[in-house]
Amino acid sequence: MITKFAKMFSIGAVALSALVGSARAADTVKVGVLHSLSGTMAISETSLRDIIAFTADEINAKGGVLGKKIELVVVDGASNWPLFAEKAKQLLEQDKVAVTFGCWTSVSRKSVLPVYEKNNGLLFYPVQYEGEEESKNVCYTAEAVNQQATPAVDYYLKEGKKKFYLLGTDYVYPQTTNLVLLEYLLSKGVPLANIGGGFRKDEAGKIISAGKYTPFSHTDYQQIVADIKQFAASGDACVISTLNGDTNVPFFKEYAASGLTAETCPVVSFSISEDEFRGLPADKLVGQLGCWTYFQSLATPANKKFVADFQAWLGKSTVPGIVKTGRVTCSPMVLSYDGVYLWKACVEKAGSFDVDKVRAAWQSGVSFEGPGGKVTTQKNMHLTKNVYIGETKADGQFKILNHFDNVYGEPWLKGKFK
Amino acid sequence: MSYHPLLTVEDVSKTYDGFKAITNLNFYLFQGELRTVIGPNGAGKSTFFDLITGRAKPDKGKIEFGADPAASHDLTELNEYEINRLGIGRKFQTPSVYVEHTVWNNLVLSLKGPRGVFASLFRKLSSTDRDRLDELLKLIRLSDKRDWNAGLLAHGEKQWLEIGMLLAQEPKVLLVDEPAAGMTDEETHRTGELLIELSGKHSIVVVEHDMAFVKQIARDNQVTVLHQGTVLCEGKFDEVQSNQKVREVYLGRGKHGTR
Amino acid sequence: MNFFNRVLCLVAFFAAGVAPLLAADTARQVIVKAIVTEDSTEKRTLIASLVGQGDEAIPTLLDAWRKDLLFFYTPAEGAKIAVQLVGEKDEAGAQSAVRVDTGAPLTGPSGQPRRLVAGDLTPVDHNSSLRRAMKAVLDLLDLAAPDPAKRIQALQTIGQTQDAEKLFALEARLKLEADPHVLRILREAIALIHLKDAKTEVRLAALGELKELHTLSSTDFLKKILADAEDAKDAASASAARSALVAVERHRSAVDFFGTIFRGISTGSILLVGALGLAITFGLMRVINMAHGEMIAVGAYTTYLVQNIFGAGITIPFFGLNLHLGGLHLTGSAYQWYFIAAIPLSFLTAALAGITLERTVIQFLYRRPLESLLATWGVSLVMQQILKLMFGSNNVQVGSPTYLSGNWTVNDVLLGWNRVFVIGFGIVIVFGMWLVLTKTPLGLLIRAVMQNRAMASCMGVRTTRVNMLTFGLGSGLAGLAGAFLSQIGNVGPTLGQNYIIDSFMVVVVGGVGSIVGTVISAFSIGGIDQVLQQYLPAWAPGLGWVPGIGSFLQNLAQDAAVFGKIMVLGGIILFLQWKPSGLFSTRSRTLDE
Amino acid sequence: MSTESLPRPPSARRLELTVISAAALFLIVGFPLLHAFGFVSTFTISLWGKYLCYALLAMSVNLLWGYTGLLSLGQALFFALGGYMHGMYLMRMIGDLGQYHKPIPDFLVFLGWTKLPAFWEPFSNFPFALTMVFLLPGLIAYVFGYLAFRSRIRGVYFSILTQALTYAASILFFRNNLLLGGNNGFTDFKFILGHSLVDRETGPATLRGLYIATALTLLAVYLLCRWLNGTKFGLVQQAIRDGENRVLFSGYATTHYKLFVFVLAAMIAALGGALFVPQAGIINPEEMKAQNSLEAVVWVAVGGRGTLIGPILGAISINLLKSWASRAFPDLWLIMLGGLFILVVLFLPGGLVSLPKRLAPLWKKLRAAPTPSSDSQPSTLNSQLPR
Repeated sequence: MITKFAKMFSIGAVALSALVGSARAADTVKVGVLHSLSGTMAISETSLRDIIAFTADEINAKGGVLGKKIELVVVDGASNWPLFAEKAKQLLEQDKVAVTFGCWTSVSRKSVLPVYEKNNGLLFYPVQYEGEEESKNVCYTAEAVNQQATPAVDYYLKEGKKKFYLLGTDYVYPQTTNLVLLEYLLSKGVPLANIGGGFRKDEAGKIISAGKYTPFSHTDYQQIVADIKQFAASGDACVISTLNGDTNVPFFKEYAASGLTAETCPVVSFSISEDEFRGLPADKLVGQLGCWTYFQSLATPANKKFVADFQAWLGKSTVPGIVKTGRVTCSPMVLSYDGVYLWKACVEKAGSFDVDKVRAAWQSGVSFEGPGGKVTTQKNMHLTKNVYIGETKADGQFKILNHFDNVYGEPWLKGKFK
Repeated sequence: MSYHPLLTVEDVSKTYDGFKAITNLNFYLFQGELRTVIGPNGAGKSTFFDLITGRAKPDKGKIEFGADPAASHDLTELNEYEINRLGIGRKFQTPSVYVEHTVWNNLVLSLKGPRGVFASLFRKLSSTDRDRLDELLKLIRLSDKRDWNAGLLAHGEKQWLEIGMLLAQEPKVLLVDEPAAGMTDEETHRTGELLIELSGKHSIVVVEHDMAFVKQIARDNQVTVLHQGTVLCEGKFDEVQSNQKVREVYLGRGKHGTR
Repeated sequence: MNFFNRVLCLVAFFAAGVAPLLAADTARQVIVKAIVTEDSTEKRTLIASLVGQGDEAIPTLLDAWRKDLLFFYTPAEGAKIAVQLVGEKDEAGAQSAVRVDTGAPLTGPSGQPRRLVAGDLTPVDHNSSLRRAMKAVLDLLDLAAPDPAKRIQALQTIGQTQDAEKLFALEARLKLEADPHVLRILREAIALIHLKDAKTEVRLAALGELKELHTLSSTDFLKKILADAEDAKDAASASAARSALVAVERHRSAVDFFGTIFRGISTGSILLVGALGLAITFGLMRVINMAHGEMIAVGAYTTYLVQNIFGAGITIPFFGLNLHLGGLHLTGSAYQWYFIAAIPLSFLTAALAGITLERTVIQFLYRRPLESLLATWGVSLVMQQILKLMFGSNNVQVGSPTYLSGNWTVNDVLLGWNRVFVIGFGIVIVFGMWLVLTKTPLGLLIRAVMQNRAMASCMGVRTTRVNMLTFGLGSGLAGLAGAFLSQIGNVGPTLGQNYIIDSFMVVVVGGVGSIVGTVISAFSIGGIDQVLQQYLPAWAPGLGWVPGIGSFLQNLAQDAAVFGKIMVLGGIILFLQWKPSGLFSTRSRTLDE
Repeated sequence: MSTESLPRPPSARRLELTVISAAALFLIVGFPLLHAFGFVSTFTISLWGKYLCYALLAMSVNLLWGYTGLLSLGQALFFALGGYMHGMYLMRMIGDLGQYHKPIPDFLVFLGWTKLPAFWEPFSNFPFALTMVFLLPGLIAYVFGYLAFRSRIRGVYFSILTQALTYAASILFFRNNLLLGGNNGFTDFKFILGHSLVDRETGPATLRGLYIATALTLLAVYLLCRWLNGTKFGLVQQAIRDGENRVLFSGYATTHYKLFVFVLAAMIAALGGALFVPQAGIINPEEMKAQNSLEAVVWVAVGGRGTLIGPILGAISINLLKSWASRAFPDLWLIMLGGLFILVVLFLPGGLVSLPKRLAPLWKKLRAAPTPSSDSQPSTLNSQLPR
């Protein structure tokens, strides 16, 4: 028995000493990176870890931030939400990072949010999200719903589409997006009968939201595609897809097999960027639409340089386990990249790493010329940025069809279009 | 014997995937009787016990327990443990004791008494119980091994322990499946003595291969011969032994008499 | 239609065709104008003006435009010229260039034909609205296309625009069309256009026609007519529209019904191919292999590798080493063979992985099923991570060969070729497995060892080898499943996790150790799942009566895909009340089964 | 009734008792004191609070698997259900401090609800929520267990079915239409029983209180299991593990015993989950995935199944390892963890607690000295594991 406990506590002691951490070097500033490097979300989030490592190297090569080199503290949230909260606490309370770049899913953000609010930390969140949130401890570099969904609907309406099928994975982002889109479509005079996917009613029987929702990792889209096929039979229909991650593959394989094409019934997907494209059958998606604040195919010199620099960095990177071939850049990556530079700009404007001062700098409006064009911080912690609508090509890139410049990031859209 | 049998098995059949294990079996056991059942392999002896103890349900037929016809129980409707609680104890062919428990605890688990969840949580052993257990330990000659794990016992000792467990239950009917298997001659003999001693107080059915043993315990009692799932004949050991049919199907095939 | 009308149409048709000619612009010139202009509306108008022109250049050029074969060429000496690249590429990748405006070869200063490289030029832009405009032009041409599918698409587009000007062309086609499917769509298109006719009797006749045709695509038009008629208190039209709608809905429910049956069979086949391997490893060997899903993933990744080897080759990083697999650089139909080649290979790699697993871990755990469950779960974690390290955590791209793309439509019921193939494949491997187990010496050994290991061993059977081969067979079947699932779903390191629970359910319901049971249970579960998916939303409103939580249940039932699955799982638990050992149990007389 | 089964001299028992009391004292009193005086950070204490919750989950798995032979892969479900029941109370306590500043939980607002659904109402009441922590998981365990045990589903079939149950429940809880937060689950808790969880001044004390409550609960469950072991119930329980049929033929309704253990284990797991939620700050359906159940089983296997202290040891050590390795080797830690499971199952079936005994001969050889007294072996159960 004694030996058992001795063992138990020796393990504990080792862990404790490891957790306390070593003394901080004076000429560096600690920056947390909190993404899932394992588990289901590693698919998407690993790329963001890579781009932040790249950005940090780029900034350090130019002398760092306020003369201090960025020292990254990378932790793995492992697609496990309590672990995200634990790691966030660790970053803030043990490592005392100046800022954290991290999270992908809404639930991971929601799980760490109380931690950041409690410790007055600063989290940069780079992935398109549902809005309906405005924390002073989060810098939302992400696309808000009005920087993605409503521009796409505008584009469709201009194209003469009359029927809209709403399809998504059952989580907050699609639910909220479709709720907003339902209001938006109705406000544009689209009748309820022309909105497909089903409706949700409250206790009084009033319609409160729309859309067809499938679970994460759903593999069977036969019935839904058959439903869409009937919905689109009379023409002028389109699909607005908020399907997440790997469910896109079975959906589009089924979609193509049913004979539906971008010309008969196009699909705009808000969760497929160039990075997701690497796992998708691109030949089946030709002509389908995407809507983001950045595309790799943007033909600006800034973007060309960014893409080339990133590829060169990948070539000589020593980050363990990094994938070096077939890499692309996409909107969440660029918004992470922009985020690091915006933080740097805010720190320099504030002349301090202090969170309150950095936040004040952010709220005063700071701009950065990123690969996707100019981004400007807003008082409500969001970003003003350009929105692009693109059409997918067989090589997994987007052909840009349309763009809306300097769209103000508005997190609170519900009820705006009534 | 004019009174009602304690155990009535009438016109019972059981098939496993087309294999007729028991066909139209009739069997009656009376109070205090010591019955020996013999039969070649596959004659349906184990299935017979399975049917009585509720391990298997008959396809048809009647199995009833109780000397009073007005208050008898239909065993086909009951579970294993319900049948056991009525007072039918079974000793398995291969010794089945709780190998991870001590000899003492094996007996404690078998001791007659309430079997419910809450009783097991809150009831304590009385001193009478302890005396009874000590007595049993002595009977099965395991007093000095009471704190051994049953798994560590020799094969014969396990057989004895199982008999002890059976006795601890104080059943009305004991179903004993090849008790002598794996015992020394001396032990076998002692087992026979014990069974004889027990008969009268209890009703006992013994399934056995060992003809010497059968001879020892059968004495004046009835012997039933099973063949292909049905009763071939019934009678005193000598009658059975001299029965022509029995000799053909069973004794005639193996070595005559004993193994 | 009376004679006068017909003449009018004829005039209109010709007017549409002749007008541009009068303006002296050839079709080629119009296209060049459309190419050059910046205004997208004008582009569309110009393209639309090509409707009905007989110029053969139209389909060629529009098709080339859509396929990115039109380019701007800016010669040193002047303004940019729109050109089309034609012919074979030479070594430098150059092709001969044809001027769009004249159709003549592009010449240099000295009159020699120029050859240009596509990559050096700016392709002429287009977008989906423009392509639709082009399509409208091509549709009329497509009316005579040899491919019936093309004719159907053209007719649908025309019908849905309800453009009376095209009626003449359609009616002309009516006399020629022989294909019954195309004829149906053709009649529908004509009827749809007639719905806009000013005359009531024409509209009523069209409604009658639509009722007879009961095409799904007419639904929205009928609903609109019905609404309009009701607004206008036009009882005759309303009732005709209503009865046409009833006919359509009746047809729709038939389509849904047969579609559900097909989808049920296809879902069942997928469950079956996923579960067959388990039916061997779990059913026969009683080994709970939690890494079964990863065996499926191994098969899927093998398909991915074979696809790349047939193509451009692939480099796999693995613990710092870079393993390079050269590509065969096959193209065309030779490349399409990759999937056929991948099938046996995915079986072999997964079987090999299975045998390795059996030798290193499972052979020590045959008597400890619960612990084999834990150890193989550990294996599954390790394998997932290794796959991640080798192929990255992203999903990889596995394309469908042409013979598995597209579908076969029977009376509006869609039968996807990939699904049809999986069904066929399921039948083939069940049959194959039956052959192996019953007609081969290996099968005999497998059954002997699985029934009584000790006895078989005494009889001189090398049980360790049979165990190894049986486990290899089970894993190989999982690999095959992986190859097929790559055609339907995504291929990623955690792919197997999506199928493992379903597979276990199928085997448990079918009765452990019974192949027939596995087949029946797979199709039953698949069928019930699809029926619930299809009909739950329709039944959902019926839940409204439940006091307090009526709307809550209604909303929940809307999520048919999930609710159906939950009901299936609940059903399985109840089913096992009735038959605790599954559909087809092999009854055992031994004590602890 | 005492089993009198373990022939252990009083000295060994006293030693064991001393060690356990010392450890318990340190965990319940010492550790919080260190925190109160600032030697241990709030992060560490709430981390250990979580570990102890996991230990409760492991205890429940062990009660089923280690002692009764029922490998349930559904314990994560009960853990999560307990968490959800308590979470509903915590959500109500947020009041209007959420993102929307509405009196109903945020996720209901974004789903378009304007008033609280009826079934949420009573959860504002802590005693009610606490009752539900036990009641709902207990009820589900009862119904499922009744159906499963009645039809004699056992062994791996039971494992597979419990896994399916967990899976079904998790996909149900992922639905936003269930009105329990969908994928996001519950988060952003502010108060528990009037004490702030997030306040910079009083928050640490609340977390310390939660930690102490968890440690006390763990001690209570430990004592409960210890007591159970000593009763005849404990004997029947282990007899079922080793040969259920024999128990049936001894007249015990094994179904009732199994059902009792299953419900009890569900409630213990639920209690662990209820304590977990305020300390982790989130509960979502991921928590009830079958993988989590499997992981808990592995903690027990690594610690030592069928022992009282093994599951606690296993849960804490594996989670410490996870916390450390997921940071030190983000790409390799899953391989390490998986490899560890395989090795433990293959080579150390008795788990960590059997290590001293395993190593004893080696130790003897090395030191050529007497063994650290053979009577210190915990019990025969540890050394001889059943299949």
